[in-house]
Amino acid sequence: MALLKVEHIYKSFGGVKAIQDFSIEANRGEIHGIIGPNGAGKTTIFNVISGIYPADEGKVLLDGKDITRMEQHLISREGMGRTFQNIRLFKGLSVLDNTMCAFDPRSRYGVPGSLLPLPKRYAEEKRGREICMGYLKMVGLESYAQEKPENMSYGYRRRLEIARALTCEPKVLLLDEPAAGLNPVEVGELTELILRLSRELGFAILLIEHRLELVMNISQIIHVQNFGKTIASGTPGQVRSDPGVIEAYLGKEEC
Amino acid sequence: MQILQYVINGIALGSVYALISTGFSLIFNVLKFSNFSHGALMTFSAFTGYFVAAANGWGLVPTILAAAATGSLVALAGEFVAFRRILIRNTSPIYFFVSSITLGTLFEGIVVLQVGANFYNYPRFFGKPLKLAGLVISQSDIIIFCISAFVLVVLALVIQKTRLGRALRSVSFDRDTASLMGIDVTRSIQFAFIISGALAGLAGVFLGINYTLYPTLGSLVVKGFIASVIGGLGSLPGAVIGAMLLGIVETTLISTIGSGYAPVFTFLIMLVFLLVRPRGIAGSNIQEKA
Amino acid sequence: MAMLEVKDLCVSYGHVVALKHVSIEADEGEIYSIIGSNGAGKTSLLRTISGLVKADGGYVEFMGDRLPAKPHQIVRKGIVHVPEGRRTFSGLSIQDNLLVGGYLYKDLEEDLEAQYRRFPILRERKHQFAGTLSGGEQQMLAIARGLMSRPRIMLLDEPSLGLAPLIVNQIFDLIREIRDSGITIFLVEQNARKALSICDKACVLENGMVTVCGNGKELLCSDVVKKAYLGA
Amino acid sequence: EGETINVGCLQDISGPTSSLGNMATAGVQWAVDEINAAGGVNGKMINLIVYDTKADVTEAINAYTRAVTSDNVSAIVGPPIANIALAIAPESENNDVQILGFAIDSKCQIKPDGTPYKNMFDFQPSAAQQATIMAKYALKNGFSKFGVIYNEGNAYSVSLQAPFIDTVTANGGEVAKVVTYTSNDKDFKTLLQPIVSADVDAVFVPNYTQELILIAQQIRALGYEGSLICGLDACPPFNTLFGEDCDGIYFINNIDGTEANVQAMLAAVKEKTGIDATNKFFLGYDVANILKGIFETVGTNPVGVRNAAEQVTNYAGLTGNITIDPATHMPKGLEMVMFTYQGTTPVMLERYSAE
Amino acid sequence: MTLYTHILTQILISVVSVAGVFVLTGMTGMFSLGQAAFMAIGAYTSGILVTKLSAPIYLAWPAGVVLAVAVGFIVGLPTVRLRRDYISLVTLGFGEAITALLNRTTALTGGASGLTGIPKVTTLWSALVSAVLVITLISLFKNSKYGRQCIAVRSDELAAKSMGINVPKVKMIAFLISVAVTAYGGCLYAFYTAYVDPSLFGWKKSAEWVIMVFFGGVNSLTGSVLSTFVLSGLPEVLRFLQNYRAIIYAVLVLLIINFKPAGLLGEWELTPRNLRRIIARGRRVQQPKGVN
Ligand SMILES: Nc1ncnc2c1ncn2[C@@H]1O[C@H](COP(=O)(O)OP(=O)(O)OP(=O)(O)O)[C@@H](O)[C@H]1O
Ligand SMILES: Nc1ncnc2c1ncn2[C@@H]1O[C@H](COP(=O)(O)OP(=O)(O)OP(=O)(O)O)[C@@H](O)[C@H]1O
Ligand SMILES: [Mg+2]
Ligand SMILES: [Mg+2]
Repeated sequence: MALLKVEHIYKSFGGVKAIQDFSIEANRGEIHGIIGPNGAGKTTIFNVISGIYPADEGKVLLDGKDITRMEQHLISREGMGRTFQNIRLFKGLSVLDNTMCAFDPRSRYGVPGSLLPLPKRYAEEKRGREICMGYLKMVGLESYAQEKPENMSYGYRRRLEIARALTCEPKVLLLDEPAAGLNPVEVGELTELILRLSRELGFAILLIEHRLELVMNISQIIHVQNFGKTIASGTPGQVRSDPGVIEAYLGKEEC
Repeated sequence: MQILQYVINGIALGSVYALISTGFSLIFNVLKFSNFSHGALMTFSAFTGYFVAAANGWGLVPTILAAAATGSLVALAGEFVAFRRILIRNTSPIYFFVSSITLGTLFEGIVVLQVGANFYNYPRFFGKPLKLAGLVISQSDIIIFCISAFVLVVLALVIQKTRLGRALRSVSFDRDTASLMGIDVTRSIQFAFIISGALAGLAGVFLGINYTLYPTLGSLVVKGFIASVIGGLGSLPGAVIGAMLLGIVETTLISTIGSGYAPVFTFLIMLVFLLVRPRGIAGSNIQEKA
Repeated sequence: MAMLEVKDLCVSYGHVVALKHVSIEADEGEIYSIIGSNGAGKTSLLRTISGLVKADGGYVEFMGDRLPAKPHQIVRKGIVHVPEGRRTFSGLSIQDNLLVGGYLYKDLEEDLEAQYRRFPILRERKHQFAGTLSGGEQQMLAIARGLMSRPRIMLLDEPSLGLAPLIVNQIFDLIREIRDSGITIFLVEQNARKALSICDKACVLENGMVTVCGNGKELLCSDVVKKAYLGA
Repeated sequence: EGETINVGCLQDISGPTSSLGNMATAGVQWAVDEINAAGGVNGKMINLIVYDTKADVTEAINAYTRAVTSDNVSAIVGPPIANIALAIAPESENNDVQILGFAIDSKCQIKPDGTPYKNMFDFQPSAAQQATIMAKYALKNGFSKFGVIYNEGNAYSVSLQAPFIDTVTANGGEVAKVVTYTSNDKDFKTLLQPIVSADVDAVFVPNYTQELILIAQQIRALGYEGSLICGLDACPPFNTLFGEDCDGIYFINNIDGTEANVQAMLAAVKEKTGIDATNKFFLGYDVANILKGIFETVGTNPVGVRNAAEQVTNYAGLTGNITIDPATHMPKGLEMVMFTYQGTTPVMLERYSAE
Repeated sequence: MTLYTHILTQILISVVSVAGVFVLTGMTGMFSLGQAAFMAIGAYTSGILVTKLSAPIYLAWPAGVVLAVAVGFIVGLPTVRLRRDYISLVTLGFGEAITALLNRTTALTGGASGLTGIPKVTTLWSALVSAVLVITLISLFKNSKYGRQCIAVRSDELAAKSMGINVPKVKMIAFLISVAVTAYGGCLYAFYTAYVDPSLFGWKKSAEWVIMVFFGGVNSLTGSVLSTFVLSGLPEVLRFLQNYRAIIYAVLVLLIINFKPAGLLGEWELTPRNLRRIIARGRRVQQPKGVN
């Protein structure tokens, strides 16, 4: 049974057919790339999978469970972590607290616990902090734990987004252009990071990316979207030499 | 016949609310905050209109002009003392809330200081009400209706079609970026305040004509708020439709269940409305895109 | 005389220092590329030039004159900034976004037409709200909007961010084309290889300081740059 | 022990009812000036301390506490507004300082158990008495079918309507339509419509002046040509504020402007301060003088002051002959004066007592 | 009782209500203009139970709080799903509705003449204990996971949802806690002044509380408490200025907004630990300056 199974989803906005018949199956430890021209509907796929938009048609199964019509926060709790193309961090919270927020839904104390000084609560807070610091360390932000994200540069904020998504302890991680705004060296580091995450944490990763050096190096399978449709899917090598993909997306020139 | 009369009364009431809610919505539209000082501004300019023009025996038009001019100027001053720095700092909405409420207190305080807490009555500007086939329509209601219709149309045209209007709208989304387009953000905001102030003055005078002038006259602005929620926050056509609807609903409620429970039912209607159609009547709903 | 001269610029946000004594100059009609890692201060430099951020020290001169203080006055001089992260007016239609871009001018028919020709997707969607465009579409809109104000200098902050490779190439072609039409360009790019290969001059910003300066080809071959920014 | 007697004057100096409060304060001040000019009370000067309640209950309690705990006043000339008096009443049980006011709602003076609050007094006819006077007068003068419109958000308005309706129905009249509104209402046309359609002889309008003006204007706009019967609030300066002829508007007053000593006072006040004194001025003036008499006979001991206040009998004030009923702390059988307008000139009709 | 204990008691009662508003406005960024109406529900319910049904206080007060929370739940239901601007306007309508109801139901509430005969139970000490208790509870809440989530929701609802935060629930919890606390403040108030009338609970009162929260520093509970003392005490101190009071008050708040935008304390809390830190360092903790 695949960890994430997306079956024939459709989504349109008014006249814009953003997704037409998209399917994917991703297993533990796999990294799937999704590429395609701008406006092809890649982000929309993520938005549908993570429950921001309801799908017009089709089904999304996470670890065998139908999550198509579930509420967004429940989908996340089922094990769906994501980052945003336009960074969306929580202003007013420190870097650590940003990640803590993603841990909180799993933290095991309720309203009484949050109003009273129960030992349980402190234990849980401590556990959460340790977990979060672990993820921050993973993305290299451990020394920025008390910083304000709005004071950080673009690249650091991207990393924080990843750390926050990891804190959701996802089974499936959706990364929407994580390398945007990184320089090639940093992209190299990110490549390492994603590979390590995939190895150590063993989730399935869906990766939208325009930086081919990243996506081509780490994906097992790449799906190419154009005008909402999947025009090709296969190994990086296959995709790269597909004439349709070259015409629609890659262009003649090598990157 | 009775029912028709109630509808007429409702529309008359709605036109006053519309004048209030358009001025309020304009600022909401541009700056995305509820300007709670709008009410006190209405009072302030209505009183100025009274003392500058009406009390000297001048007619309706000079009174309106004086009030509108005062409204604009005072709104401009208000923008400077209460909002300028917050706008520059790009801070959270609570600042606007606090600033505008405080500014309202200030305006009201000044009015009380100058005129005491007494109430005043504008001279009769209008003749006897018109009687038409058993229906009674007061002349001031007709004039108010025409003026609010006119103002709305002009305003909508300016906002939608002109260069200035576009600039205003872009400022309403992202001030920094708007300034990168060569727009003088401060000017644009001042412009919005001037217009909204003039509307406040106009509304103030008509409220005064209908309901006498007193320092807390501005609390009628609450009706404008409710109207703009019903119509869709920040939408100018919505503000007018909402106001008319509120006027008619209120008169209907008053004539059926009486005035006592009317606010309760108005509230319940608003609640149901928000459940069924959260964006209001004319509010657009852009689905947020991640 | 240089067209734009940045002299000894210092910028800080509260206690965070973003730029330390940065001096650079660019001549008319050239592409000046700025590279550097995350947080180096590239964006801060552009934001200071365009007036969004006040400098603590130093100044910027345009054609020998100090720039005015406010962003909208600076735009009038012909310096336009296409900001990082697109910043399109989400609730305005594409057409309105473009028209706002040309706010300073009355007669925009031709400019509009030119942008639509350049980015046909924008014409197709001209009544769609900008906020609902895809990331890349928004990026195109942002650049087109910048061009609407008929600039003499364009500050481009990561214009290829989030664009498909095909479009990235087009954008770099476009940048060259814009340069050839006489507009000076300040280009901040993470795609350092591309940026250096099309630029005339370049500098490297590290921790708010200029460490290396030179023409594009030189930097492209420099070992330091190669190691740190090209990932070779 | 000191050379002066502190007297508090707790009034709405600002806020919507401030015209009443200011007028009452002016009356008290006038009396105090007279008393001090004449050598004070047993040689001691009266020091009047004015407290602004801002027509706000919380403010009023603060001001009251300040008066009794920190300024050590010997008595307070109290608020003219029922809600304020109601708020202070329970608080006043904790000490012995007397509050001599003119809140006509009997709840201000009488506890729910029927006994009076020990320190609360009223020196003008109670709401029930005033309403009865108006009802009886109206019936006597040939009105029989009434409409009533009152503000249910205002204690004064509420306290007048019930006794009026009771008196009318008990004496063979008919109340055809009763409508209520709230303080937020400004547009009365829809409310008034049924009253106008009911074709009544007169409409009872026990409301504050400002609302009265709106109601009068709007009911006339609806084509109503019958009479309006109003309380104290249609007293001048209503006529100048109304802006139209006030024919057909009836009201009661504490004073009779045709009486010689009232006229003399009006003229003196006008000359010295430029104010056109109204009934609240005279109420304040009378209470201050009653207080002076009490101080002169029993001194400033609060308990003594209370006993003396309960014993006030036949005090001949400008607002009538005042006799306090110890069981209610309100006057017995005090007369009021019925008025109407001709054009904008008030015309006195007759003196009238509820009994 | 002296004037000072009287004023202090009143301020402490306000502190309770302002602490309630802090949860809503300070933490979650929602403004309620009907908060005073919830205070009214607490005050009237407990007052009526005691005066009309002779219920004991230990039942009447909780009943007031519970009823307010129940009503709050109904009001909150549609609002927590909406954009934040709406809550202020919805609660405004709610406040009007409550005032109208109180005026209407004369038999029960005394209508416009107010509810009289409430026993005077609240003392300086009970007000003090209540205030301390409420502040402790809320500061615990602020530092709990819900406190964090409130801020996350304030900053970006969509991202919060994607991180598994149940946004309407978090908003509702914050709203109900603030309603409960304010309603409790209402009980304290009613049993202190022994008299309540509907005019006490208008939207101006709610707005005043929001201003107090802001004045102290949007994210600082101790700041809110401090500013309640300053701003409630101020009118008393300025009593001699009569009509100028309102103006001075307004000017003061505007000055703070313009020149000390983060409020008195900003996001800083006046905790013993922080205090010790200052003393140790011998200087104030620095607020980062506002940018551009
Ligand atoms: N909420 C919405 N309303 C209307 N149209 C939308 C909405 N969301 C997306 N679209 C449209 O759907 C199409 C697909 O958008 P999407 O963001 O998925 O593209 P993308 O593949 O992620 O592109 P990019 O690589 O540029 O980010 C676009 O044309 C966009 O304009
Ligand atoms: N608004 C701000 N407040 C405080 N600090 C800021 C702010 N903006 C930027 N900084 C800080 O200034 C420094 C320079 O940031 P800048 O955004 O200029 O970097 P950059 O070179 O553009 O990085 P990137 O490539 O990631 O976009 C960083 O340390 C950043 O944390
Ligand atoms: Mg995308
Ligand atoms: Mg940058």
